[in-house]
Amino acid sequence: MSQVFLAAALAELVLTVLPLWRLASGPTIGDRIVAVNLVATQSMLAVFLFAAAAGRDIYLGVALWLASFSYLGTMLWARYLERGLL
Amino acid sequence: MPVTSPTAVPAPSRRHGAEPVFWAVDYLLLALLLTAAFLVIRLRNLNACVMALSALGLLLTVVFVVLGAPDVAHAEVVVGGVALPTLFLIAIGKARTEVAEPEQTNLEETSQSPARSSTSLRTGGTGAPDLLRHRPHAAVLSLLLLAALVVAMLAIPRGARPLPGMARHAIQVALPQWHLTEVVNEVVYGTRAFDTFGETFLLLAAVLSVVVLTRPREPRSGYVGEDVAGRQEQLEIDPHLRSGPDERQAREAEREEEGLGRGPLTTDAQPFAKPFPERGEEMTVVVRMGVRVVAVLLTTAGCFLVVQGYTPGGGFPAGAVLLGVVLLIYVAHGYHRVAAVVRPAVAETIELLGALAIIVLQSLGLLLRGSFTANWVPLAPARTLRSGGIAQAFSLGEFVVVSSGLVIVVFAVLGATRDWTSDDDSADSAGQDRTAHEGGDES
Amino acid sequence: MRLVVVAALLTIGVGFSLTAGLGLIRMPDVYTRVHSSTLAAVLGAVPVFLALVVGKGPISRYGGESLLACILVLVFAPLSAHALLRATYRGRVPLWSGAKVDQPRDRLRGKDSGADAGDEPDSGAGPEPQARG
Amino acid sequence: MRVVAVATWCYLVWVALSWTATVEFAVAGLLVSLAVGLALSPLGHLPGPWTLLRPRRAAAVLALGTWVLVHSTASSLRLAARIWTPRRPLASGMVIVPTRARTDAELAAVGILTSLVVDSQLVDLARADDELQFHVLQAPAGGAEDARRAINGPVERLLLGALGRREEST
Repeated sequence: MSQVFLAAALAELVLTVLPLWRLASGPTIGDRIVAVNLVATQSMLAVFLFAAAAGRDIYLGVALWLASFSYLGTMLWARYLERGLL
Repeated sequence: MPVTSPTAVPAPSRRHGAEPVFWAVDYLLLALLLTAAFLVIRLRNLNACVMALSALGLLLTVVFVVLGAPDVAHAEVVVGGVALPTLFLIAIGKARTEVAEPEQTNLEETSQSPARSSTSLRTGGTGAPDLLRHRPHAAVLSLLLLAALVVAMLAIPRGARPLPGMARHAIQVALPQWHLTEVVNEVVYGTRAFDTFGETFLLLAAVLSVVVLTRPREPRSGYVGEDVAGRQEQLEIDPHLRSGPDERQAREAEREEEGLGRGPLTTDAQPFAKPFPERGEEMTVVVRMGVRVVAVLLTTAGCFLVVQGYTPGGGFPAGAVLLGVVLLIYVAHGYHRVAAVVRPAVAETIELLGALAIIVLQSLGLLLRGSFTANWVPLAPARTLRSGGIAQAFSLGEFVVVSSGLVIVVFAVLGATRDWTSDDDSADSAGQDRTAHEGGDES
Repeated sequence: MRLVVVAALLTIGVGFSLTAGLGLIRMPDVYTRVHSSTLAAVLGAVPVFLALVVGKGPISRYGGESLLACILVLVFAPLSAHALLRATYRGRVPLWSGAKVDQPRDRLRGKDSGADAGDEPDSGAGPEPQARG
Repeated sequence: MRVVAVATWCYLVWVALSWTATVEFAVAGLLVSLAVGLALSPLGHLPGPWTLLRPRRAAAVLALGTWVLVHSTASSLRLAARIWTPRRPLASGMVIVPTRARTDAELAAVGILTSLVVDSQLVDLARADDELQFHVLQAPAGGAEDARRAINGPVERLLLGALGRREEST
């Protein structure tokens, strides 16, 4: 079971390469924000899966914050883009 | 099922023989981290750099988790994920006349007003190929850094290697002396409590300096928009205070640019496709309601983090989490929703009360047990909420200090305004003198 | 048996994460890319949470945190996408060339040419940036 | 009442986080929930979890959840197919649809649930005209009514049922 979780975590981490590419090349700011968001989603899943693989449920809290703060960041950006200041 | 807390076991190696290949995750993360860091340096657009920085923070969090340091990961996720980008965004927003990039302005339909030239959504032709034009010395430095990181990764204690003496001492002391199953918390709030004490007051000093630096000339009761709100009254009392025409014009232009104090509170009723800058203070109703739901969840989880101090967590990350919640509400509702709490009279009092509580707590150790930061509370059994004696109380005080301190810093910086008064000494003193002896200057 | 279910769910989740990442690369403009980001939140994350619940049991911290993270992601992802797209659209980032309709902009443009900007509802809020064309 | 509703939700979150059945945790959770309830209730009313105990509402919420689940999955599969075979036509577009949602909660729920169906993503809303602006991957043919039927019609019907508002025949 642990092997499966770890493999999935590894896969999720490998997949962050795709949004990182979009982060580097995305023509608009929105593209980059979406890319960071996807990095966060995939990191969160990786942490969840890693916690399951390592058998440490205390890691789970980190994943929760990882996701929610990345979305908060997106909303901060949206506010900043709409208003020109935060 | 009770919470399992594996850090109690000495060196619970996740790397010994039968375990799957965890090292692959390490190296993969290292590569990703380097990629993100490379982006931070090489991207030409300031906004994009900030975003790459938050991506770096996210990946760094995963690294900390994978290396078995959830405490650090907790701190990193809030500092790297929220506080840092927020402060950068505020800074860019405040200084945006300086950061406008010339190549952006000629791109389509984003150059209507100078206010937006830096917040324009087009980021110029900075594509991935541009990243590959590095200079040789940068490549050498990067390679050196890479080598250093590889060496560091190889030097990480593997499962079979003995722990350093400090770590062993902490592990030996944590459970018998403090009834704490979380060794890091024992170190932070127990063995090295004096360091944490110092750090807390260092933070307090930092908050104080930010408050001093961002304080405008006018007395204020809130952090954001106070100078605008009080300007009318101030002009009535003292018509000569803002006398220079240049200054008035500059302030007017700034206010125009920022759109403070105008427009409707809500953005719901605006017609579609009306271009920004947005004047409404709140975001749309969908965001507001969603945030209301999420805030409940996040606040409870944050409190859980501080209360349950025998697992990773405790005061610092929980305090930063609370900053996240406050920012969330601010983003969705605007300042007027948080103004009741986020104002100097309340936030600074809370912070000082937290600091006072910590001082009293630790000084009682000196009085009752003979040494500063000594435990004087009877210890509850391990893995209950009251285990750890004063460590838990210290953590709670830290939570208060950190949360209020971070909120103060962010909102003080957020509300900082530029002082358009000219730096010319003679003009400045003339302006001040005029308040003292009126009539004389009037002619 | 349980292992098979977990593996299947994880495969689905990782597969859709891959799809979302690929969509982020392949889609033509911001607006369509946001859709693929939401895809990652819906079909990329939820199966993984389900796999954790199946693999570790629902009455555990894995189950609890999975549930909370699930709620968070499912509420937060559309919310932040909405906020971001609103800012983007009002910032006049154009739809890609193959987009079929753009009703709000058509409406705005029709209003501009028809009534000659006389009935702009909010005038006096600074230099009003006019729509192009 | 408001405080109690928020606090009850908090307590449920607390239980889901801790999974520890001791008196100490129960009491601490109660205190924390009350504090959070007091702190967050000024943001506005939140219906308490006990309203889900009413059978009719529970059934309606269940129906809504099922609908969203099914359609979200279906549309996700469509999008995935589109991503893997880029030669398929992509007729994305911004459309404006009328909405029947009026209150804050209704609008928010409609916005979030329709956005979860990945074919359509809420972009903006204009409350004065009761209209929503969606970005859709398949721009529906026909007028605004057709678009409404395709995008937010079903969600609104189920949602207003769940919230107990009578169906106004249109």
